[in-house]
Order: sequence, then C-alpha cells, then structure tokens
Amino acid sequence: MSDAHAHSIAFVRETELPPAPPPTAETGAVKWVRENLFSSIFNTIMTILGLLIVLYLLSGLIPWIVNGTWEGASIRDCRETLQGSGGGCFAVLAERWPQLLFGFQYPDYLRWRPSLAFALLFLAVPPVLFFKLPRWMLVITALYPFVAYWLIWGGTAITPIFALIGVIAGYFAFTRVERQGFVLGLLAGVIVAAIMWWIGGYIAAEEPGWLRIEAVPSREMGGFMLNMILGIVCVSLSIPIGIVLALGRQSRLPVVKGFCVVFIEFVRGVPLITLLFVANVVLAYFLPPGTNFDLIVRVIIMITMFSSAYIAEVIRGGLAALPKGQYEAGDSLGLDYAQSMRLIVLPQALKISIPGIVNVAVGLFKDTTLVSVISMFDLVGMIRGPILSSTAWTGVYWELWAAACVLFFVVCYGISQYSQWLERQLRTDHR
Amino acid sequence: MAALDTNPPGMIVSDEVAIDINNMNKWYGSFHVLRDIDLTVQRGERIVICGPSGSGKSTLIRCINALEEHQQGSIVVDGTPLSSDLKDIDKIRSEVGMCFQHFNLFPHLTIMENCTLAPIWVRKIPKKEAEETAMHFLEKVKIPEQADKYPGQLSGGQQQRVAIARSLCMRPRIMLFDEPTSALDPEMIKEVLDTMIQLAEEGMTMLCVTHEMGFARQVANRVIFMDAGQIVEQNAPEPFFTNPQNERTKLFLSQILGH
Amino acid sequence: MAALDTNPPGMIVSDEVAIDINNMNKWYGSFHVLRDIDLTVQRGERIVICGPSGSGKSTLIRCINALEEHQQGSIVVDGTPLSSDLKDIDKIRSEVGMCFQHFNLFPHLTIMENCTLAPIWVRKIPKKEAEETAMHFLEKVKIPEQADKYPGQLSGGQQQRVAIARSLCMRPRIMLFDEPTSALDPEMIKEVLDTMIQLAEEGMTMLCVTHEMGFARQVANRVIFMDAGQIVEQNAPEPFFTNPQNERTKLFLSQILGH
Amino acid sequence: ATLDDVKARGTLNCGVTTGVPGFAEPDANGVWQGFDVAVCRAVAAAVLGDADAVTFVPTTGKTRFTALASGEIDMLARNTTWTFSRDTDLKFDFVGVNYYDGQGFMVPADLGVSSATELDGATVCIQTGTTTELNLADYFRVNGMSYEPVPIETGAEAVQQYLAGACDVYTTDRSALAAQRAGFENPDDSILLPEVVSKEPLGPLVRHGDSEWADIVRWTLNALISAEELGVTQANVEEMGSAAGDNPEVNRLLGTEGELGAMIGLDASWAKNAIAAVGNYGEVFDTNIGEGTAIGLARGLNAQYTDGGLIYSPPFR
Amino acid sequence: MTTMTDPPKAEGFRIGQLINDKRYRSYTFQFIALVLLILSFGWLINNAMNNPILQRVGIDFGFLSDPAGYDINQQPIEYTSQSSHLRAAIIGAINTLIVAFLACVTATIFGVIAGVLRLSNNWIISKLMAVYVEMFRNIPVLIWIIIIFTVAANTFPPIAEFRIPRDGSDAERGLLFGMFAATNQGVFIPRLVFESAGWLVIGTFLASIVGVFGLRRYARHKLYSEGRIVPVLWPSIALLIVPTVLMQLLLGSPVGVENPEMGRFRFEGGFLMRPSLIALWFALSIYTGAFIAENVRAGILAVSKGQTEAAAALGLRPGRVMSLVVLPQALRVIIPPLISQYLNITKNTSLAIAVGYMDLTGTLGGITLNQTGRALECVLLLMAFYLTFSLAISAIMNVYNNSVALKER
Ligand SMILES: Nc1ncnc2c1ncn2[C@@H]1O[C@H](COP(=O)(O)OP(=O)(O)OP(=O)(O)O)[C@@H](O)[C@H]1O
Ligand SMILES: Nc1ncnc2c1ncn2[C@@H]1O[C@H](COP(=O)(O)OP(=O)(O)OP(=O)(O)O)[C@@H](O)[C@H]1O
Ligand SMILES: [Mg+2]
Ligand SMILES: [Mg+2]
Repeated sequence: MSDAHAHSIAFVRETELPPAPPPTAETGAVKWVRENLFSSIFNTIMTILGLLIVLYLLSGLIPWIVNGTWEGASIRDCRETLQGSGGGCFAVLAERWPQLLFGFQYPDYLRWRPSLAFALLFLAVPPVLFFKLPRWMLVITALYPFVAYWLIWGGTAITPIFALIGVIAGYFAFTRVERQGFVLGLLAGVIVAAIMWWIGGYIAAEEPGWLRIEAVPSREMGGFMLNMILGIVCVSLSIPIGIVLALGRQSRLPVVKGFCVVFIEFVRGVPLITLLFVANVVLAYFLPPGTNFDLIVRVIIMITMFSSAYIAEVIRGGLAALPKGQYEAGDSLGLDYAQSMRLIVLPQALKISIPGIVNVAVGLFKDTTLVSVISMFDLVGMIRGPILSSTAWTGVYWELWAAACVLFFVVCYGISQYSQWLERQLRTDHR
Repeated sequence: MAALDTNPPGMIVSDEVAIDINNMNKWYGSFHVLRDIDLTVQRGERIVICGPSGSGKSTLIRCINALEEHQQGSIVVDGTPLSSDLKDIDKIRSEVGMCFQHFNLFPHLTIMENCTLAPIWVRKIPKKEAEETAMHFLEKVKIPEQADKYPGQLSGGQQQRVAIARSLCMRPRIMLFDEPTSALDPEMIKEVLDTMIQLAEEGMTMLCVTHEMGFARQVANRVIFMDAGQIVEQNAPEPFFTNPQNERTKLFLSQILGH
Repeated sequence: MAALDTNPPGMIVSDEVAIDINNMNKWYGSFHVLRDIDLTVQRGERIVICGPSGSGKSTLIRCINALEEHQQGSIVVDGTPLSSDLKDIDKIRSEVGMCFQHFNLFPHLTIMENCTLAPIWVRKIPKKEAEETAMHFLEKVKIPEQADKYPGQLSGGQQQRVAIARSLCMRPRIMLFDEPTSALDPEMIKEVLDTMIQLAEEGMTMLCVTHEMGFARQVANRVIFMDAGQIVEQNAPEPFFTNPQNERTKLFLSQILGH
Repeated sequence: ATLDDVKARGTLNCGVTTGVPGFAEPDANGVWQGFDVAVCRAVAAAVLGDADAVTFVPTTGKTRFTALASGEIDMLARNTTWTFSRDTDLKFDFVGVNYYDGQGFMVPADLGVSSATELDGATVCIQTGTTTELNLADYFRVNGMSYEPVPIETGAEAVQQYLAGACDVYTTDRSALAAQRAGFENPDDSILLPEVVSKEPLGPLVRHGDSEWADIVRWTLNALISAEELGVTQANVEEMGSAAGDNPEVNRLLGTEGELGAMIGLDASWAKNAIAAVGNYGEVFDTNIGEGTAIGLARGLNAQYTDGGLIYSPPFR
Repeated sequence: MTTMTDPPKAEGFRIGQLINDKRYRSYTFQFIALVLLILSFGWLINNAMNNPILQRVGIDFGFLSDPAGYDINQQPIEYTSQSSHLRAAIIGAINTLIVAFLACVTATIFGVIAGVLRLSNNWIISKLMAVYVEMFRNIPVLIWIIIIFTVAANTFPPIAEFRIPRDGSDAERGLLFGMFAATNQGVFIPRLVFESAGWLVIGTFLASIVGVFGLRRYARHKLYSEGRIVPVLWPSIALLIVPTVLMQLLLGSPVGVENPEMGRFRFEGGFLMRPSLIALWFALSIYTGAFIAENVRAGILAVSKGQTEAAAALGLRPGRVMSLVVLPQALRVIIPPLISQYLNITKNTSLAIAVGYMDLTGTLGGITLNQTGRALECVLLLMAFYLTFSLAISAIMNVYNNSVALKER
C-alpha cells in the first residue's frame, strides 16, 4: 500500500489493522525495573543508595522490634530479659500505656468514659467531613459536644442538658426573629440561650445529684487525651472566631478591619510558646482578682486565639476565591449583608476552605505538645515528666518516643490524607 | 419624552415613568465614567444599550440597581429616589431584577433553591408559595424539569434562563440585562433571546445591554448608543441601524455588523 | 511524485521529501495508538490531518518532533533519521517548529523574550540579531506593538499568533500545528487562520491537525483522515470532502459538517 | 482570706514540682508522694481535717511564683530556696524550712576528680530555673575557673545527659543528687564531691499579706517538728491526743489543753490531725527520703537540734 | 430628553439614618465597635491595675540593667555572668537568629533535594522521599527536637574516649584530620583566627565572589552579543579559590586555623557546635524540609507539561528547559510559601527551651524570667522581638510578591 500512495495521494484503507501487542522489550516487570530503577547510570546509583538506606534502617529496626520484650516492671527487668539482644524494652508501654493515653491523674476506673467519648467521635465527625452522608447525621455532630463533655468531665447531666437546651432555644429564637433582621435575631438568640443557661446553672446548683456521674476536674486531664481535647476544642472554637475575623478583615469599616488585621498579624507573628507563657504567667493579671481559671482553660483561650488567626487567613483565601458576581447577585436580589453572607458567601467560601482548615487543624494538633513546656502533662509532658523521671524507667527513651510518634503519625497522617482526598474531590466536584 | 411611534406591534408602552435619570455623573476615583446621563424610561418600554467596551454601559445599569453609587444627579426608580437610605435601596432592588453576563447563579444551591432564596428571605413569602412561583417561572423559561439539579450541571444557556427565572421570582417591575448572551456559545444564544423576547412581549420594562442587533431590531423601542460615558445617540431601532447620525455610532455599527 | 493538480494557486510543492514515515508503530503501555503509519510529505506540501478524538493525531505529530518516542518503524525528517541520538533530535527540532493548542507561551517572559529565547540559546544568535528577526516575524503576524507585553496581557488569538512567530524565529523548514484554533473564541479563529494561510502561501511545509474545514479547503494539498491509530483515507481536499470513500470518513464528515 | 477560701472550696491547692523522686512525685497510681507532698497533706489535715483534700498543682521553675501570686495555689511546697529577694521583692512569705540543703556536684568516679576546685574547664549540667545557676556562676567566678554550662529543663533529662557522658558534672541540690544517684544502674560509678557551694534552705511559702494563713502553714510545719521532738508519732498521736497527758507542751500541741487551735482559727485537734495524717517530721523524712528508702539521705543538718542538726521549732505556748 | 430638574435637596438629619442610611450606618457600627473595643481593653487594663500583685510589684524594666548572674554557653558577643540581663537577652536574640539562619539554609537544601527527588522516575527514591516527607510532617517538631537531642547524646562517641588517660598513654580516639571531633558534648571544628593582614585575604575572597557574579554577567553578555557560550562553572570555582589562596601564601598565612586541642576535660580552642544547637538546627531543618519539599514539588508541578514540551519543541536541551523555563516559573510559586516556612522556623526556634539552647526564649523568657520573676515584662519583650522580626520578613515578602507577579490582563 505504501507504494500505492507514494505516487497518487488518494488512499483508502480497505482492511482494518488489528491492535498488535507491543514488542516484548516494552512490557512486563523487566521493562518496569529498567525504566523505574536502572534507566541511567545516575539512576542506578540512586537505586543502590536507596536500597542501602532501606536495608540499614531495617537492620536497626527489625531486631529492636522483634527481640523486644513486653513484660517487666522496670528497666532492670527489661535488661535481665533482653540480655543485650538489642531488643526494645516495650514493657514500659505495657505498664504505662493508660498513663500515656489519659495522664496519671485521671481515675483509672473512669477511663472508659473518655474512651467512649473518643469512640463516639468517629460517629460525630464524619457528617462534617463527608458531604455525601445524609444530612440528618449532623444532629449527632451537634449533640456530640454535650455528650462528650459530660462523659469526660462528669458531674450532673443537668449542666450539659441545659447547655444544649439553651443552644436549641437560642437557635429557635434566632430563626424566629432573624427575618426581622440578623442582629436582632442574634440578640434574641443570645438572650434566650443565656436565660436557659442561667436556669440550668440554678437547677444544677440546687440538684447537683441528678443523673450524676463522678466529676473529674480539668487539671486531671493528661496524656494523649489532653492533646486530643485541646486540639478538638480549640479548632472547633476557633472556626467561628476565624470566620468573624476573616469577615472583619474584608470589611470596609476601618475600625473593624484595623482591629482584625492587627489581631491576626500579631498572633501570627509570635510563636505559640510565648502565647502559652502568657496563659501561664501573665493572663492572671488581666482577669478580675479572684477569678481562677484552670490552667487548661487559659491554655484553651490562648490556643484558640492562635488558631483562629490562622483559620481566619485560610477563610479569607476562600472568600477571595469566590467570584465577585456572587456578592453582586446577592445584592441585586435584595439580600442584606447578613443574609448574603450566611446564605450565599459563607457556605461556598467555607467549602473551599475546608482543606486549608484541616491543615491548620493538623498543625495545631501537633502544636498542642507545646503545653508540656508549661508543666502540663500531655503525651510529651507525661513522657518527659513522670515516666522518664520515675526510678523504674529512667533510661528508656526510644520506646516511649516511638510510641508518641506512632500515635501522632496515625492521627495526623489520617487527617492529612483526608484533606488531600477532599481537595481532589472539590476539584472535580461540579457543584 | 413621549412614547415612540415605532413600537413593535403587541407591545404596550404606558405613560407612567419607570426610571428617571437626571444629570447623573459618576467617577471611579478620578476617572469620570458616566457623564451627565439623562434618561427616562416609560413603563413597558424596552431599551437596548450598546457601545464600545469600556463606554460605561454596565456601570449605568448597575447604578440603577444601586450596585454602584453615583455621585451626582438623581435616579428615580418607580417613584423612589435612589439615596443612600437603605430602605429606599431595598425597595428599589425588590422592584428591579437583574441578569448578569456570567449568570452568577449560586452553585451550592439547587435551581429551585436559587429561585426561592430571595422570595423567602427578602419578600418573606412562605416556602411553599415561593416554590410554586418558582416552578411557574421555570416553566416559563422552559426548564421545569431541571429544578432539582445544581447550576453546575446545566449548560450555559440553561443557566442564563434560570438566572432570568430567579429574577422574575421576585416579581420585579423592571428587568436589567447586562450582556446576557455574551458568555454563551452561539447555539445557546437563541434560547436565551427567545426567553427575553417572550418577556418583552408580556410588557416587562426592560433595559438591556447587548450587541445582538437582531434582538434589538425585534423588541426594542429605543436603542441607546454610549461612548466614553455619554449617551451619544438614541433612536428607534430602524432609523438607528439604517441611518445613524453620529460619526462614532457609524464607526461602531460598521464594526459590529461587519464582523 | 508529481505536483498535485489540485494545488491552490501560488503554492509550490517540490520533489524533495521533507518527512518520510515508514511503517511506524507506537504503543502507550500495551495500548496500540499508532498502527503502521506510512506517510511521505514533500517539501512545500501542506497537509491537514483530521479524525475523531483519540484517534492518534496529536501523537503522530508529536512523534515527528520526538516529543514522543515511537517503538517501531522509521521517521526521517529532512534526511535525518529520528533515533534516540540526542544530536539527531536536536537537529530535527531545530528544523521543525510546532504550535500547540494551548499556545504554551512562557508567561514569565515578554513576547520579545519568548521569541528570542530559543534563537539565542539554541542557535546562538546574538541578541540584537535575534530581536530583529523576532520583530520581523511579529510584524508578519501583525502584533509588533505587543513585543514588550507579557503573554497574560494578550488575547487568545494574539497569543497563538505569538506562538507561531516564536516558532518561525527558529527559521524552521517544517511547521507542525496541533489544533491551533480549538482553544480560541470564534472572533479570534480568523486572525490565526489568516496568519497560517499567509504562511502556507509562502511555501512553508505544514502539517496541521485541525477541524477547520474552510482552512483545509483553502490551503491543503492533502487531507488525511485518521481513526483508531490508522490512516484511513487521504486525498486532495475537494474529492475528500465531496466524495469520501471510507464509511468512517463519511460518518465523521457528516458529523462535523452538519454541526 | 485564704483560709476562708480553702474552707469554702473544701480542698487545698498546693503547688509542687513536676517530679523529684522522694520530694514530690506521682506514683504509678497517680497518687502524689514525697517529702514536700507531706507538708501539703499536713496542712490540709490541719485545716480541713482530711489529708486527701489536696489538689496538687505541678509547677515548673518558671511558673511556680506566678501560680502562687495569682492565687492559683494557696501554698507552694516545692523545694524552693528561701532567698532575700524572693521574700521581699517577689512579695512572698517563707514560713519555715523543712529541708536544709546545699548545692553539690556529682561526677563519674572515673573522671578522677575529688574536689570541685579541680573542675576548671569541665562541662556542667544544670537544671535551669533555680538558684543553682547563679550559685554555679558565682562559685566558678570566685575560684577563677571556667566551665561550659549545659542548661537542662528537667531533672530526668539532666540525668540522662549526665549518664550519657554529655556532661562531666551534674550539679543541683545535694538531696536531689543523692536521690537521683540512687536510681542509677550503677550508683557507685558516680561520686558526690565534698564541696557544698551554697546554702539552700528549702521551705514552703505563701503569698505576702495574709499573715493568718502564713501562720497556719508555719505552725503546721512546726507542729510536725515539735512532734518529733516531743515523741509524738503517727502511731501514738491518737492515744496521746485523746486525753491530757503529763507533758503540758504535748497537751497544748494536741489540743487537750489551752486554746492554741482557736488562736489560729482552726479546730483544737488541728495538729493532731496533721500528725495523724503524715506522721511527725522524723517519720516523714524516714518514709520518703531517709536512709531506709531508695533515696537514702542521712539526717545530717536536718536532724533535730537536740541531735546536732538545725531542725528547731519555736515552742508551742 | 427630559427637562433638567434639580437633584433632590438633602433633607435634615434624622436619627433613623444612623441605622438606615449607608452613609451614617458605617459610622454607627464603627462607633459601636470602637466603644466595645475600648470597653474590653479598659476592662483588661483595669483588672491589671487593680491586681494586687501588679500593684505591689509594678511594671518596671529596670531589672534589665541588673547583673544577670548566670552563664551562657554560646556567646556570639562578649558576656560574663556579671553582664546585664539586657546583654543576656541580646545574646539570646543573636543565638535565635543564628540557629534560624542555619536552619533556613539547610531546610531549603533538604526540601529542594527531597522535593525534586520525589518527582524522580526512580521508584525507590521517590517512595523513600514520600516516606521522609510524611514521617516528618505528621509528627510534632517538639518530639523531633527531643528525639534528635537524645540521639546526639547517645550515638556520638563519648568525649571520654578522646581524653588522654591519666597515665599519659594515647587516647582511644583522635581528631579526624587533626581538626574535627564529633563527641557527645558537641562537634569540635577548627576556628579561623585572623592576624591584622587577614582582612586582606577576606577582602580578596569577597572580591572573588563579586568576580563570580561579574563573570556570569560577562558570559551572558557574550552570549547575547556574539552568540558564544562562555563556560562558567569551572572558572567560577577557580576564581573563588585561586586568588584567596595566593593572597594567603603571599602575605605569609595571615589567616590561621585554630584546631581544637584536648584539655583536661574537653577540647579547648577551635569552635564548638553544641548538641543543643545541633539538635535544634537539624530537627528544624529536617522537619521544615519536609514541608518545603512539598512546596517545591507543587511549584514544579504547577508549571504545566506544555511549557516543558514547548521549550523542548524549540530545541532547548533539558538542562536549559529547567533553568530558563521551568525554574523561573516554579520559583514564583515556591517562594511565598518558602518565606512563610522561614517564618515558621524562626518561630519554632523558641522550642530551644526543650533542649537548653540559649536563644531568646531560653535567656530572656527562661532564666531571666525565672530569676527576676518579671513575667509580664519578659513576655512582652519576647513577643515584641518575634513580632518585629516576622513583620519585617512579611513586608519584604510582599514587596517580592508584587515584583514577580505575572502580568495579567
Ligand atoms: N470598579 C472599578 N474601578 C475603576 N474603574 C472601573 C471599575 N469598573 C469599571 N471601571 C472602568 O469604567 C469604565 C466603564 O466600565 P463598564 O464596565 O461600565 O464598561 P462597559 O461599557 O460595560 O464595557 P464592556 O462592554 O467591556 O462590558 C471602564 O473604563 C472600566 O475600566
Ligand atoms: N501519555 C499517554 N499515555 C497513555 N495514553 C495516552 C497518552 N497520550 C495519549 N494517550 C492515548 O492515546 C490515544 C491518542 O491520543 P491523541 O492525543 O493522539 O489523540 P487525538 O487524535 O489528538 O485526540 P484529540 O482530538 O482529542 O486531541 C488516546 O486514546 C489517548 O487516550
Ligand atoms: Mg460591561
Ligand atoms: Mg490531540
């Protein structure tokens, strides 16, 4: 046929060519290895280097794990069992595991409560994270904080129940009045909620025994639980504050905008540790004499401030990514500022911002370890303080730090994989 | 100004004034975008505005809707003077519907929700009723079956028709269009223009920035040509296209009709 | 091979062979994308390639430029056989210019820098001279005044013309075009096609993947229809469009011409 | 006033360290144990009648003073050295001394050093945030020696560095040195140098300005000390306190005679409760840090004055 | 046209306008916001003024001029325990900047290498890099700092092995090349000592650096004017080394090297990199490197494949494609997040406190705060320092961003 068309250009194919398999050198494992590992001299060297590194790491790790012992009451027992075989002394984990998770003060017979609370987390969080789940599941999310609070801190159930009733009543008042105007609605909501809380506080004081489970004060929280509590509470609290700050920073009112800019830039400009120092050694001066916040509450205040500034920046990005036409369409339909923010702008901006918020959350969660510097016994604080200084376990670091690494890695890696999945999802999502 | 004698048949222009713009001036910073605009629109009139890019057409239309503030002169819409009083602005916006070049549908809401949002929140109409109205207008723009989809799932032409329906749901007495077809593929332009023609035939007061000359010929009572922030020429469509007076108009028409 | 009798006037096809593809096969993994391609292009010939999406048109063109490797058969460009020898590839690439669907201008360089980058670094032409050449070609594509702007500041049509000028600055003897107009708005298509027609009239050897049938009619010596990795039909434009032989060609033409 | 607050609250907030073996340290069940902890418990027993009504607030060198000043804790029983500036400038009241300590040095035996004066050029691990840093600087400067300070945040990490050989010398209070050495795998590989470079009287402290509260803490401590002197022990306090005996001072102490309790606003049995809860000073010492424990400290300066030590309580009269 | 009418006259001011009129409404809101703000600040300040402790102690920065009383191991400027707290703070600040600078440099190197290698088509290498990035990104930096500090103390050979035994026999280990020693008390390296003529050598070296830039300019000029490519790499290296060495020889070695030498307990002389510095430096660079790697990867991926192809189609060689087309574009994407990573490093240096590195948080916010009890003053100064530094960097970053922003229509 090539002959044919070389001299007259008209050519029509009569027979179909079937697809042929590629030449053998182009398929199979051989090709994969050649292309992926040994495609050039440089690549070959890199491959060998990489293999050596992997081998070196494994040769150190595997005996440590395989020969390790999980039994014993002190490092001396470990030394006896191991007889210098290079294994790890994982007995410390076996013995101190509850302390690593819950701190040394949380009553041991109550540990099922925080465990349950964190198990419930797996029910409460997905409805927020995965849009495809049915909307009614958000009810679980909404109930969760109150249940979790009750489980972890204990005390009479009246407190969380009335807190919940207050929120619900406030919400209803808000929706009733909102048509009259957003500010009025907000005011009505806050007033109704405050009234309910006040009644709740009154009843709780009168009836402290009603549906009471044993109360655990905040300062007894510790271990990985403390990291989780700080992380979750601070991120949840900082999202609404972050939204307000982000809106404020976009505002045309110089006073509001100025305040938000100064706040955000200030908080982002200083290390978290200095803010924790403030919580620890300075904040007390600025509260009315006699108020005595727990350290944990003060720390929550400061970390919330910290993360809300970062979240505000993320949300600002989301707001900026929204086409101006959306604002204008809202205006031209006659929606006022609060309505167009609530109904049009924020739902979209927040959705865009979720991956960014998740990233801030992961960073913040990691940063909760800094509280160990101000004598709180989170996971790191537990290891550096009571466990390493106890006479039984002086000298076992690797096992403890490895456990800490694993705990953090599992949580953070999980979340960051989620945020990457979400980013892909949002990119392809047409809606 | 009296109603024009060149009314296309079947369209009624009353004597009532819908929009009255007087000596209006607007600046962006020190840039004078609108200069001494005088324009009176009768109820039922359909006006097409054209002009080169940057001549201030969009700005004029957006001033009427208070999306932009003007700095001098007065705009009176349906008897309500446009001032900085929010109540007046709200009143005017609920009288005036607007369609944008890029539709600006709310992508996170279904078509139905897009259409009922403003009636429910601004007009405080019960949801049920709002949905009935919305369905009515969606039928009018011929896409009732898409009510539960999201804007992203519709073609451009369908989206623009939804945008029109959304405006109509507020039962406006005046509709403003800012290049409603310029972001659309040619096949879709027609379906949108058809919807607009139908609207015109029902007597809606319309101000439309567009370069679709066929449309202008068919429905407009008046064509206004703007350049450099000024109204340079206005006339009924036939004389406007066949016999433009001003040099700039001639140049402009030769460009867009030739191309 | 003799010059075609269907040559549009003013275009010369010589007897020299510019590109000779023989029995060429290519696989992506185990997917056989080009099957037994045989194609000889004379110097001065202008070939239009069309075919349904995924039929391997882009792949074919990119193989000629060594942007993709083929696995079987031979490609000889201007006497240089395409091997994995880097020198040969360099030689071929400096003979062959290419324009992409999405222009792929370098956004961090001005138009002038875009056009002089390769001449300076590859051809080692002094900057001054390179700029003169660039200006010459920019004038040819009718945008000399944009030389100091950045690509982002130009319209799509202008950008594609710059892309053509950029290729021409390397003084290629063969130009490849991969759907040069399909990312453009309708108004801009014409300006790009005009530039290409002008190029064709000057006798440039051209291979062009496009669905612009008007263009094919006007300048092509030959139209090639590809499907499923094979050349299914080729002919001079007139007979090709008016009297396609193969079933699939007919189907394809009915689709794109009807639409 | 602090007393009223404590009574209203029902618990005593007592600041302790984040963990020094023998002095204050949570055990495997999370219950605080130690020499300083006993002082807290004694005060709680005296004031509230319940030695367990204590909330222990772990503090670091940095946070302890603010915690006390801000009212987060009612008293601080955390091996804190009584110094002039802390008493005056920082506005605290030290109520007494429960342990006379001094800063010492620990070195590996094979370093071949037998006196601190031979340490010129050595690397010294110090726990930051205490007076030891200042003492160390002064000591080396006065003796014209140089050294490389390695500041470490916690005792545990300092020991870790010392054992790894990352510093040649570890300096802190001798009591802590002894306590930590006791936990080493090979305690004999390290020696304590004879020099004591500072006076470190450690004692509980309270906020300035609430003298009533200071009195309560001061005299609770003194009650423990007097109890040892007078032979009152945890075992016999119930019996001795049930009825007036023949020693009038014991009677006054245990509330069977006189009105001492009422004078400081407490029950008559305040001291009895305190002693019953933790034992007398000697017992507290012996159970937590004495020679019978892993810490193994001799009484030394901390013996009663009658035994040649410095522990001395003013009379209960 | 309609007849001209006067614009409606402005009516008198009504109270309702405060809420309903766009012009006044913003003032109303701002006024309310301002009042709220002043009230809440007033409340805080009032609390502070009424705070019994603050009332007694007062706010007083006088302590800064008192003698600090403690020693600092890493002293970039002269300092004794008799120097003032202020001087201690300055030393801390310099130490902060030192470790921040070092960490920024190495983090960039780690990040760029890991980011580029992660895109490599070598499966093992790209997976290894992915493991590195995920490992370090997902575990708190504080844990890394402590782990690396522990590793440093336990894996470097004990300094005792370098000591000359008291019987005078040879030490177990000697200096590497007679110059370096890595011990668990730190890494000892030689130090440069200058005689007076030493400045000439330094000057020559600086001049060579300028010369290298000159050479690059010249090469570019040659290419542009004559189309000749002048080799740059080897001449640059030669230019950097030869004149300096010549000068050194000519002037009779005015720049000397002081090698560490074993003293009674440890090496004396030379320069000591302490374990705390090493741990902090290394931990921060490897942790931040993981983040930078992601930025680099994203930056390179952000340059579309079309750019590479277009450049290749023009005949540019892969190396040139990288340097002329891909990198200039990728850098615009990479640099802004890179700078914020630098800011993060600077802020994270405050974790020095966990390993006893004497940075500003260790001196001013640590020992000084402890010894003086002036918490409020110390924390304020601490924040002011970090804030000034961050704001200065972000200001520079904004200028940069504006200058490289791609021109759009
Ligand atoms: N927000 C703004 N700030 C400053 N100048 C603006 C703004 N919006 C528009 N302009 C300028 O005002 C002029 C008029 O803009 P307008 O959008 O009204 O033109 P147009 O006639 O609608 O043009 P087009 O046909 O391109 O839409 C233009 O020169 C434009 O650059
Ligand atoms: N890098 C690649 N790896 C694997 N398959 C590929 C790759 N590039 C293209 N293909 C496949 O090869 C086939 C031919 O692709 P090609 O881009 O050449 O088609 P085309 O004819 O240019 O189509 P279009 O008109 O859409 O541009 C398609 O099925 C495509 O999916
Ligand atoms: Mg416009
Ligand atoms: Mg293609």
